[in-house]
Amino acid sequence: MRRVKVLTLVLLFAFLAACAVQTHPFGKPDQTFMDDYFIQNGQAETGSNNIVSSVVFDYRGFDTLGEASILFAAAMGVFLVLRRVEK
Amino acid sequence: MSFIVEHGPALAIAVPLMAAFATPLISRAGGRLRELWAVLCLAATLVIVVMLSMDVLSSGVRVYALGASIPSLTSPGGFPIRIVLEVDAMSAMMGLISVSIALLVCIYSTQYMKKYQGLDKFYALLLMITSAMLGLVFTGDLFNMFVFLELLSVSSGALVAFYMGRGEPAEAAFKYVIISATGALMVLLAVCFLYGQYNLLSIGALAGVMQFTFLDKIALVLLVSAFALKCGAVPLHMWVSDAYGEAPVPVTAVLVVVSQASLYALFRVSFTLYGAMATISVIGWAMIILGILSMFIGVTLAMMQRDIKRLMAYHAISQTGYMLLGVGVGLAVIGDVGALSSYGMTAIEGGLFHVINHAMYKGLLFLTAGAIIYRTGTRDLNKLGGLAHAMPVTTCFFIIGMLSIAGLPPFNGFSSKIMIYESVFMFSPVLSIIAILVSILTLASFVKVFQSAFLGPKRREYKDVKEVPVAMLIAMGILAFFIILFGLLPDLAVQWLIEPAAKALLNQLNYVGVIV
Amino acid sequence: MKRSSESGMSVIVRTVTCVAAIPVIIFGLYVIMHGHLTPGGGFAGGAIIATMTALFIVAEGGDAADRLGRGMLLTAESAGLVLFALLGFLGLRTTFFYNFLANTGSIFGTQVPFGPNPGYLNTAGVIPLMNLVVGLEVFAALSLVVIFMFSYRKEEQ
Amino acid sequence: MISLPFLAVMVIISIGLSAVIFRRNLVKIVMGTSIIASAINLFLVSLGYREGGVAPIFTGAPRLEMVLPTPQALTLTSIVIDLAVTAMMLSFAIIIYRHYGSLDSRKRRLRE
Repeated sequence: MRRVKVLTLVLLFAFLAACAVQTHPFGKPDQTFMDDYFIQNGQAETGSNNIVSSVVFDYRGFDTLGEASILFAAAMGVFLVLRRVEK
Repeated sequence: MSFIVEHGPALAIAVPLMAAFATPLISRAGGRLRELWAVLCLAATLVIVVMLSMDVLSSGVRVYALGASIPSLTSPGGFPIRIVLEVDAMSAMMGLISVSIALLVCIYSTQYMKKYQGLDKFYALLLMITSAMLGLVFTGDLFNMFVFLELLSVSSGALVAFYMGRGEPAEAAFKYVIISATGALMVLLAVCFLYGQYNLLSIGALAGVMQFTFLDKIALVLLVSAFALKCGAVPLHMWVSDAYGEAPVPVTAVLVVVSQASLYALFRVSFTLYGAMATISVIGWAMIILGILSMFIGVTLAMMQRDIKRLMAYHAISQTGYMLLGVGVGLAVIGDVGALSSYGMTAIEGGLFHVINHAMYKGLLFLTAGAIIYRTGTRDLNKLGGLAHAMPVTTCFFIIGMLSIAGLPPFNGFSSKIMIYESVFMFSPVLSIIAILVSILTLASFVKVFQSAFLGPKRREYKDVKEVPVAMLIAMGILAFFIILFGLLPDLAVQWLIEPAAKALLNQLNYVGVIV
Repeated sequence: MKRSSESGMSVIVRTVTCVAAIPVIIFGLYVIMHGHLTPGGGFAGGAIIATMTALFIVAEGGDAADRLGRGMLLTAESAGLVLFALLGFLGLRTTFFYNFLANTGSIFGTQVPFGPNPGYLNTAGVIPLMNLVVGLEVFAALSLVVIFMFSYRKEEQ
Repeated sequence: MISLPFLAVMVIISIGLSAVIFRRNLVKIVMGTSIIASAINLFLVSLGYREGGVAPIFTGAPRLEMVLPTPQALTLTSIVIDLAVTAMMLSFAIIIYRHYGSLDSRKRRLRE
């Protein structure tokens, strides 16, 4: 059993490591045109100094709406699951 | 009018989301108002989606760049920088079926869930599931797809555990959420790989520049297995029976559509994102194998069940196999133009038609099971019997659903299954024979349910049982009406809805072209 | 040591918690309001303020979880999200989630030229407003989750 | 060329996966998914690193060479999502513990 576990893990790691080797060298992304657009035009288009903020709330604001609603859904879910038991 | 159509993709997602956020506030004013609010908001969403679909079916793909200065400005610098929603005929079809089922389920729940506490959260989460399904099918952005996938699993996982007075629902929900979360993380890893290479997140733009390197293939494997996990195909089906069996009945009916939505994501990824890959037919073969396994193992496991909802859950797995088989055959011959036009196209159409039909008859069957549970309070088939005298209308609906799932004419299950049988027979007769065999087994299994629940002498403990309230009957009746309509006039659906959807799925260049 | 689990920790801890509350909340508000200028934003700031809830419950004991206004927090959460979605809807004259305040010269509408600058608060259009409502929502949601997990523990006994 | 940060991320993902697959304790399974999620966040951020880049914030920025902002935004989103999912799963674990008196997925049936 233990041998199976170790073997599975080694295989998984080999698979993932192959992916890591194929990825571009650290610190030198292949293509950066989309992010360069944000850095060049973010300040002028949204007026925000923090480009991450302008991506989160303006360029990809819809993701943030989805993310906030996931938090809402989780709060509702915890509320629902841990509500008092009606006896 | 044109305003709604123009902003349709965003409104369809945002209206139910907004309604969900407001539900806890509205329910301060009373239970009736809250239910009215949920039904009205879903109806408004349905209207928006219908108008949007009519526009999409008549005038082609509609794109919507969120936050841009005009909605159609998707790529100002030659590449998309904002999240782009992209609705083609395929998305419109899935959107229509998701919202319709959600609306009917909401009407049904106004009666069914009446006696429970915590309903404001129930309706908020139901609205949120609707919105997440629409987001998943309308989005044209991979990361956005991940966000909506997670929203879907969190909100439906919470609803699976609605009956927290017992341990099993929490167990089922834990299993469901852990599996969905792992699947979603696989999607996120795939998004990382694609983003790291191409610095893009939009599906259309990525499909246009994809080089099919080693990492892209890894990403494809991750995406396909994640969505197969989420739609409950067989080697990865362990969550389905628990989650479907333990959730409240209305939630189960919605979960069926949730699985279809992830099936949509699977098709979208393999047809659109990787459609230009030379070896994509391998994925088609994988779908065929998954489909055959799901069909056969699902129905075999279903034969052994005594719990009516678990039995139907295993049948849901088995029916998912038909869709995978149909679309998989189409994908396996996608490079071969002759084969595609002679039977591949019909196979895809059959698979997609089965998606709609499955959502309808499986929804109807689960709702009738809910009607039985509502009146008798048990899910055990051995304890049921003789209900046909007390609940004649429900019995009729059950018969309609049963004959439809078994693929008998003149119901809608027949019209899609015949398309699958015919086209798959030209591809490989063995597969077609297995599919027909599974249908027969399905019929046998449901006849057993029918016999033990509805026929036989009237039992003493159920002498007070009577027909369910009107709201539940309305929801079931509308589904039954459409099942018969699509069974009698299949051309209507195929011509107006299915054929454009199949063409949209195959026409990858069009999807890419409107983005860049 | 029954006292520590049921009715909170010693007077020293409780007093320090009350004193610490003010700077923590002010820091959270700072992070929220400067989200468009410095690292941080609604999510980080909301989480910082919500730690105050957890700290309060730990210091005051499990009973305190019941005293915190759940209804109010639920309302705050819903209201925050409704306002967030509303800010998206307000952009509908052009598109959903359009930044309709940026570069207009009105509130939060000062134009910013490209390049490093010391940071001006009155910029970035709807982004500060969104940070604010998201901060409210995150604070309320995280507080609710913490409160529910605490009060459920208490019911077991 | 092997990039050490990416390899480290893959090691962390393997650790998380091993917890999810082999552990029986529900809380440890939840921890496993959290570890995977954190590792993927790390992967995203390190994908967007540019040599010599500073944080993409113009307030008092020392120079104009900046790291990529999109991965950071995506990471922000995915952290909150992971938080929500973890809260959800822990509350299920609480309910399961209450009903079965154990968090072990093998022993849970014994108490009935």
